[in-house]
Amino acid sequence: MAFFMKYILTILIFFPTVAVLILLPINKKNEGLLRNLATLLSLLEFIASYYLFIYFRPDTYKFQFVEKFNWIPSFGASYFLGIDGISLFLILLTTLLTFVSLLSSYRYIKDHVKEFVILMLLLETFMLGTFAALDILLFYVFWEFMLLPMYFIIGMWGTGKRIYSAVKFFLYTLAGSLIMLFGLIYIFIIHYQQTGNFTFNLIRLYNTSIPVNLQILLFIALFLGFAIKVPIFPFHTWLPDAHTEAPTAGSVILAGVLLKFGIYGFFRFAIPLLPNAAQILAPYIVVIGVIGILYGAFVSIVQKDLKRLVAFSSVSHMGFIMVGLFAFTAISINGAVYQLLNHGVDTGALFLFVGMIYERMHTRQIKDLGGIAKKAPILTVLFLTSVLASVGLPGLNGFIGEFLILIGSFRSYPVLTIIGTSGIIFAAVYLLWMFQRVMFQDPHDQTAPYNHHLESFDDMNLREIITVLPLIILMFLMGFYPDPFLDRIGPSVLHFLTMLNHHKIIYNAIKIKTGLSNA
Amino acid sequence: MNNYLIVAGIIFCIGALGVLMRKNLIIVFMSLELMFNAANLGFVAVSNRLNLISGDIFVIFVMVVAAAEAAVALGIIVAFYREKGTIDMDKANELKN
Amino acid sequence: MDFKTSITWLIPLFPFAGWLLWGLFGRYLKGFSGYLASAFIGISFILSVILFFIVAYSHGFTDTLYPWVHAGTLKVGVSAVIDRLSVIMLVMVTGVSTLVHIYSIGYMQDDKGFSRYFSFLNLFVFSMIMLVISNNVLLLYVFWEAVGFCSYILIGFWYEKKSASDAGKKAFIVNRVGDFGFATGIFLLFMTTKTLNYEKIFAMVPTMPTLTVTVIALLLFAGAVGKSAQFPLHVWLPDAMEGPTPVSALIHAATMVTAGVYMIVRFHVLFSYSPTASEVVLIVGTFTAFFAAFIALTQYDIKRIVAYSTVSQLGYMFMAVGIGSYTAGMFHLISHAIFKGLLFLTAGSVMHGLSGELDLRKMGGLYSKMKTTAITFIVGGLALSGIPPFSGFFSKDAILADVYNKGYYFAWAVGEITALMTAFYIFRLIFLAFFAESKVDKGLHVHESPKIMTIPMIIMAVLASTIGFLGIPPLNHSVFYKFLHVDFLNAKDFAPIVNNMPWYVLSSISVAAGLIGIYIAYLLYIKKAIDPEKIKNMFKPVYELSYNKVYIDEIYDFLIVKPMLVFFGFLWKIVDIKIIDGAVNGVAGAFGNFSVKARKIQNGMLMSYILTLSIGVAAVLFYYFIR
Amino acid sequence: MHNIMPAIYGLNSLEKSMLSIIPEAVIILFAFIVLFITFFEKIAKSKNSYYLSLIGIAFSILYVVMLSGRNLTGFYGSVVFNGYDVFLFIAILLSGFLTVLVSKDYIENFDVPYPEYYSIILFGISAMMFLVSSNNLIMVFISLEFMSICAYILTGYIRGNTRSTEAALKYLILGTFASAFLIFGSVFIYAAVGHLNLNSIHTYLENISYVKHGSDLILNGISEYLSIGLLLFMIGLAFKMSLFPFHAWTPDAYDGAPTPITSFMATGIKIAAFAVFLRIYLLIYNYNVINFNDILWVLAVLSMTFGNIAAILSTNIKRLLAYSSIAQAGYILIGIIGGGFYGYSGTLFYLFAYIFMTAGAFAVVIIFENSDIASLDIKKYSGVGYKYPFISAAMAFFMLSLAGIPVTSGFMGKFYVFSAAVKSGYYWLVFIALLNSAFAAYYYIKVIVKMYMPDKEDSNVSCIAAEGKNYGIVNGNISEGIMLAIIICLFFTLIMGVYPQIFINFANYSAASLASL
Amino acid sequence: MEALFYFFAFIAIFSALMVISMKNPLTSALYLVLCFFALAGFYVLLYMQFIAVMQILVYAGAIMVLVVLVIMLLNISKLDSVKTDFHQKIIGIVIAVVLFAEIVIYTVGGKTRKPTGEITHKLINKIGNTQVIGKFLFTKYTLSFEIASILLFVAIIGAYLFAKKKL
Repeated sequence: MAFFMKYILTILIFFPTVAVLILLPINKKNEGLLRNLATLLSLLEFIASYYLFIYFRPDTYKFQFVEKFNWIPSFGASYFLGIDGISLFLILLTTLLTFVSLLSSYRYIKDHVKEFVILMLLLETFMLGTFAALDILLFYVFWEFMLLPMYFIIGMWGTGKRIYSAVKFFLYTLAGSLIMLFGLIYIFIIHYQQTGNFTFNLIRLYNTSIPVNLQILLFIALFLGFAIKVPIFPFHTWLPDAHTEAPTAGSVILAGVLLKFGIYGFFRFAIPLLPNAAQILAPYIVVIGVIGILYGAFVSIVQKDLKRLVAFSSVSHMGFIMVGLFAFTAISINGAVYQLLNHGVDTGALFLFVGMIYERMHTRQIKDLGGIAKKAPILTVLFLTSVLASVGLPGLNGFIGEFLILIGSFRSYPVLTIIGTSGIIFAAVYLLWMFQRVMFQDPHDQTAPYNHHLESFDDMNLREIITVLPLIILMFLMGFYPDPFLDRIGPSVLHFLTMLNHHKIIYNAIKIKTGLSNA
Repeated sequence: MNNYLIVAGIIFCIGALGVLMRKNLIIVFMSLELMFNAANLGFVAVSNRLNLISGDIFVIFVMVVAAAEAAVALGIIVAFYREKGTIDMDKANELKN
Repeated sequence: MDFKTSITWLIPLFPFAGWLLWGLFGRYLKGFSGYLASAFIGISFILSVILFFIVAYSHGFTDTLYPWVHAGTLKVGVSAVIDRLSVIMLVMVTGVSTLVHIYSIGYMQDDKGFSRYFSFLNLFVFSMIMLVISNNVLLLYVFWEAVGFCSYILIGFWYEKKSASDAGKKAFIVNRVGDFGFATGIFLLFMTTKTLNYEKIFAMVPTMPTLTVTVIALLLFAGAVGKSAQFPLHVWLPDAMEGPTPVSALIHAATMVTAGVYMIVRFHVLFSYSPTASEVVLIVGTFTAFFAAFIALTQYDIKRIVAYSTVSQLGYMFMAVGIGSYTAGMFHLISHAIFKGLLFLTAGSVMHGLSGELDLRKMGGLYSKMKTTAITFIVGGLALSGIPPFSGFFSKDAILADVYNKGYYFAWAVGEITALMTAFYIFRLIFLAFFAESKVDKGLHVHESPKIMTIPMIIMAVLASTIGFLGIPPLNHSVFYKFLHVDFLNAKDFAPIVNNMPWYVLSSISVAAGLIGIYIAYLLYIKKAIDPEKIKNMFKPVYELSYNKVYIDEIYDFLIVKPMLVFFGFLWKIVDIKIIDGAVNGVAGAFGNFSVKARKIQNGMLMSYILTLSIGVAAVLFYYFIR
Repeated sequence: MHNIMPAIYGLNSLEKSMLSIIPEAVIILFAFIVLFITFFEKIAKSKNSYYLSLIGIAFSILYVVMLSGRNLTGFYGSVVFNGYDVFLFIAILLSGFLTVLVSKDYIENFDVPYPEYYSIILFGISAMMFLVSSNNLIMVFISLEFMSICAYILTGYIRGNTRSTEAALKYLILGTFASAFLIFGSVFIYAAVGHLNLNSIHTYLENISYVKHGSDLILNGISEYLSIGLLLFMIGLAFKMSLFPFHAWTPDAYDGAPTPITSFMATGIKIAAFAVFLRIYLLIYNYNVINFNDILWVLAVLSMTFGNIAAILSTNIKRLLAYSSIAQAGYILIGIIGGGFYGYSGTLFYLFAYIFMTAGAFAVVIIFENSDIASLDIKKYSGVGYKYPFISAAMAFFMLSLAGIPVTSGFMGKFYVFSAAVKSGYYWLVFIALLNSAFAAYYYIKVIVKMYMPDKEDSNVSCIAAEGKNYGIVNGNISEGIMLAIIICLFFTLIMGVYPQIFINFANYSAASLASL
Repeated sequence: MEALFYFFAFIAIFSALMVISMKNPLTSALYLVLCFFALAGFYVLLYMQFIAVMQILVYAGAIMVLVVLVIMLLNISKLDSVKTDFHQKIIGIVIAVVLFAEIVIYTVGGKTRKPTGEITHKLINKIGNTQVIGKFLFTKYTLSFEIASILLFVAIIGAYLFAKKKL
């Protein structure tokens, strides 16, 4: 047990890889066994990751469960892991969503099951590694390799223009990552020039002082990498394609975890490494964020494809999170991180439901759907719950995040925040309208031919209920009782802001905004 | 002294021109030999000027290489001719893009 | 937790438990869930009454259940404020809810969504209770939205009907528009005061600049406009009548729509420090009162008429709070809740009897067939028209008197005219439905509603005729005023009384207006002294305007919805696909084109390879030249 | 007379000289042994030559390992043997080893003599090793030509195959043309410095007086000849490194040559050329007035951009890899431009990594050529991922490594050279290179797309249509040799991506000996 | 000496030009031989009689005979009238001219290193240049010499592989 606790992060990260090794010898014909075993192992992983939550100390901002070994001494790269309040929850989210999406794919994934579960588990390893890495090179290795399993998942089990989408997803994000790599290498070299030794240790690199002009250039480089991943308007066009064509499990992971990496990158890397540039550029980024909120919402309203609609809603939600993060107030950043988790849960659930509908109706065109509510009451209620969570209905999780973001950002950017707030109206418009058309609309309507799959539409079975139940419970839990989450996020956020404030050039300008001065 | 190098340069360029302009593989090959010879002339001239011998040694090796290359090149040209029935350079156009 | 805090938290607990129970296990309880739900709410009501007396005989208190959101400097708990204002609301909400629940058992008897109905009705009651007792703005906002959500669900209860689900969606979205303002107000409030707690906020209001207060107040008022269906966001309420009638009674007459008024009364300190904002409230209220009454004049759908009357009556309440007469506003709120609830219940009873028929033109002569319903309806109508001794008379008069005495003559005049119109349209309804000759389908078996429905109606009718007496002696001496005024001592008296017109003069005018209205309706529809058609033709444009609800929906559709959809379509089809994605694909395509060009270099010709190489040589040598 | 002659060797010194060329000598010995097999008709067709070659290379590696750590100079400074050579010898020998391993399956499909084939490969390997260790211009020239001639012969080895002959022809004409520039360049170098020995040139240049001329430092008097000589010399080497615009032979020769030889050209020849260029660059180019880095900068950018762009639309896997190798040459050059110990070490690391990813990819290509796919067209690869899971996965992995995705050696190598360039301030170069790698990924993953994500309409041209039927490998089974080659490549590609430190140490050791010259 | 230099230079350049401009490869070959002779003349002028002899033996004797043999063997006295790409020709000429200009400009402008070597032509004449070359070839450049031998050997194998019709 002591061993387990000491190397818990390593164990968590590489457990899925071990699981892959367990699965490899199994004959690919034996699909049932592969599925069940993979799901079981991912469940185990989730349970194991819960230990992190239990043993996490909420009273400190310091990285916990730290592990550090030399990796490439020549570059000063090390195998350096550790988590704080933010990565903690993202890791939990990852393990949960992997389990959920494996469970959700029983019906959808019919061929190449072995490849699918292996890729999913590999993906989990790399996602966890990215969240836990505190060494930039290690982070980058995990970060970029993560693209691959996802790329395969979209390309091999996707629908429609899957190859186009997969390639677009891969190349677009790769291009961003490489530009980001440029920035990271640059920072690494600057640190070398200042101190005379190579290191990729994030905590040491935080102390690099870089001239402001250079910081801005580097920030733009890092920004491109992370912004494409987020994705922020106008770098979002890979997202609707990838989401739309990916299989359900892929969409869930994509929306639930992969989109988090951009924000996480900003939080962990771009902003603390380049604090002054971040502060100088923050207003512009907030503007982009606000545009993203509205743009995503507007475009969602007119979507005809169910999945594409949800995908565009992600653009809108991510806009909120960007605004919250770059408003640089304790409240808004808390909100942004919280909303990050919420988005994972809500949108993940939305994609699950969309997937279930697609599996049954064999279409995602909104106009071809309708009348489902009558056939499947459980589906309706649960789907409605996640729609409302996404809308930001109070009592569910989405509200807390959005509210914190907006109330926090309002101090820094009142006008922009007000504009952004109008996004909550449009969120209601597109999601409720969608819900109405998909679930209620008269299937015998003249506008579209009657979808005969409706006849055999069955309500959610036990497996599906179990699939979504954790997410639904989380929606309520995080809405009614956010304290355990915010408690653990809080110290990290405060530390983050303190670090920012240590860089004195714009210290005075932002001191008032952050609310730290009177905290 | 420079005179020799200039002559060498001129012959070298004539060789290059030949390679550039001609399509008959044999003539192209002969142009290449011209280029090599231009270099040889340069070596001998420089070697003489600097009171050294290594340039002359170099020339001998260039000749060896030229001979070896001649053997291989003519072999390939013969093989090419056997396959295509011509020694027109432009007929070597199967591999492209 | 002592006794009173336990009671405080038990009151919302019952409906909450009800929601979960009927929601999860409703299908096993079958029809039983209706009785259980009513019982649960009944318990809440009894507890509320107990709490009422506790507060009435001691003093208010606050209590925190658990810390809720804690981020940075924002610390918000789930906490309650129990004072006279909230207990009155509690009693009203739970009381009306109990009656409506009981009524619903009969009304919804055969519906297959029976449990779902009670589940959400309980959730609504829970949300409303929490809204009333919440002690901070965030919690208020949460349940403010939550009641909106319940309204959405219950309006769209019969979701198979497109109009129903459309109406639900419309209600939610229009409310969101108002909430957008409300949320912004909260942000500004938090920015200025750094807290969301009522007491702390109110303590700071006097020190805040007036402009800030005004802006905050107006933003909060925007939320109230949405929730209480004031112009220009009133459009959702008439459509909301697609929901089951008891829902209309409970949510769209008695409780939720009054949340806006309640909120302003709750924030009276804020509003009283901003005369401008209050004036806006007054103007919006006055206009809405008149405007809605004007539309109600010509409608044929009985529920819609009652709905417009709700909008109109809420306008009165806003008039009251707009001039700082918070007690008067609250008084009208309470009495309106009862008589409007009554009107809706009876309208539901009519529908029940007519198998869902709502069109006035297909009714008539119902009095003989459903006496209880008719009589209770008339009681409600009289209360609405402000005929003594029914409650509406006292409460509406209190408002109009205050309006006059505080010097807002124009508003008063409009109020009186509206009163006349109100009396006219409600009696037009009564006459056409109950007394004019029958146009009911011959095949329809018209019957009185079962006891379980009529008893709540009778109780409410009794209340509607008696509750007004809380309002005597008139004006500032009434029981109600004295009871509630304690809570408003912090308010700034921004609109002092300038006239001292005796109450009976003003009352007489009001009563006269009401009677004239009734008389006109009588002339038109019973005596047939004047042909309604003639009048219709005489004022054709005005009639059309009223009949088509002043084309507000159409205007919104034309000015906002359609252009926006076009714009969004443009964003998607042009900006997203053509420009942004086009750029991305364009880059990819450009690389493809480059590739075609690059591969031309590799054309398979030895000649050109030699050429390429030579160009390279020449260029490299040239570099030395230009170095 | 005696004063002009070099000192006569003592026994010791001769021993030392011999010692310095033992690895090459072993290879040449085995080359002759293999060749003698031809005389015995009976065993000529058997696999003896194949095994003998492998044994020879193994022996050579053994000798290299045994000699490692020594610092030898032989034959009056004609050759040197030190850490740099150890590294590159091992690289070249491994490349040769892999070539021989993958050759057997391929070459047996054709009616050509085997012993000569293997023996020329061995000769080629020895030429490369001589090239790497050569320390005077004559040695450089002659071993370069030796290597080239072996390559010409091997390229055109498939007699009667028009593509093969054509490739050899093109390669030969262009190669000779480029050699002419190289040798003409050495005339000018010789004229400027009067030495052929690289170390002597280096010493001469180090001690020469510099004259201030405007803002430039000009070498006293000889700068013109030296510059033009170095430029022309560089062209000859750039041709072997296949840098744009001296790349033109690459796609055609790679395409037409027997696939194992393509692999050999892409790995061995390229490494040898880079190695010798790096040595000469460090010894001579650094001491000239012209900033050669400017030219190299442009060449690097052009090479990567051209290579990547041209590869985008390639459907022939060999041509695709050829274009990719042009681009890779550009990346490798960045390390040299970046310079410094870090940069050279990075270059060597990248070269080492490059061998395995390229050789591995070609090995897979050979297997596919021999299988029922029997084509070089990527379109035909549709769906092979499910049919040959292991090989396809290996191919995907090599492609990703070439694309520079992490967990592969390609990423580490790129990272290494790029950070070296950033360190020296070549920001734009690195930026362009990174953009290049971004869109280069397109064609690498195109291969993966075809293998794993077959289009519906592709199914009629691919083997996936025949899934279910028991399609075997047409020309016999996959031999252990080629599988071994793939496994070796996979192993190195993975290990260099995951735990590169040992290889970095090796490269550092090698770069240190290079720098200490 | 001067006169001889210009004479040889004229012959060399003229014959080189003829080599690349003759239609018939056989004529070109003959002009090439002429050119080689002119070069041999240069070598004699530079006191390198050994190289001059080698030039004649190896180039004019061996290589050219090989070329002529091939020409005869393939019986290609004339190339079939091939259409030459006009603008390619123009570009070719332009490039050649540029190259020419560059090389000549640099050659004229440059200086060699100051002569420091000890092997003056007097010394060579005294010892005999065959001996000098031989001494160097078999001491300092032994390795290159050995490699050259192997190179020739490989080239023979190569030529044999290519040229033989059937093995």
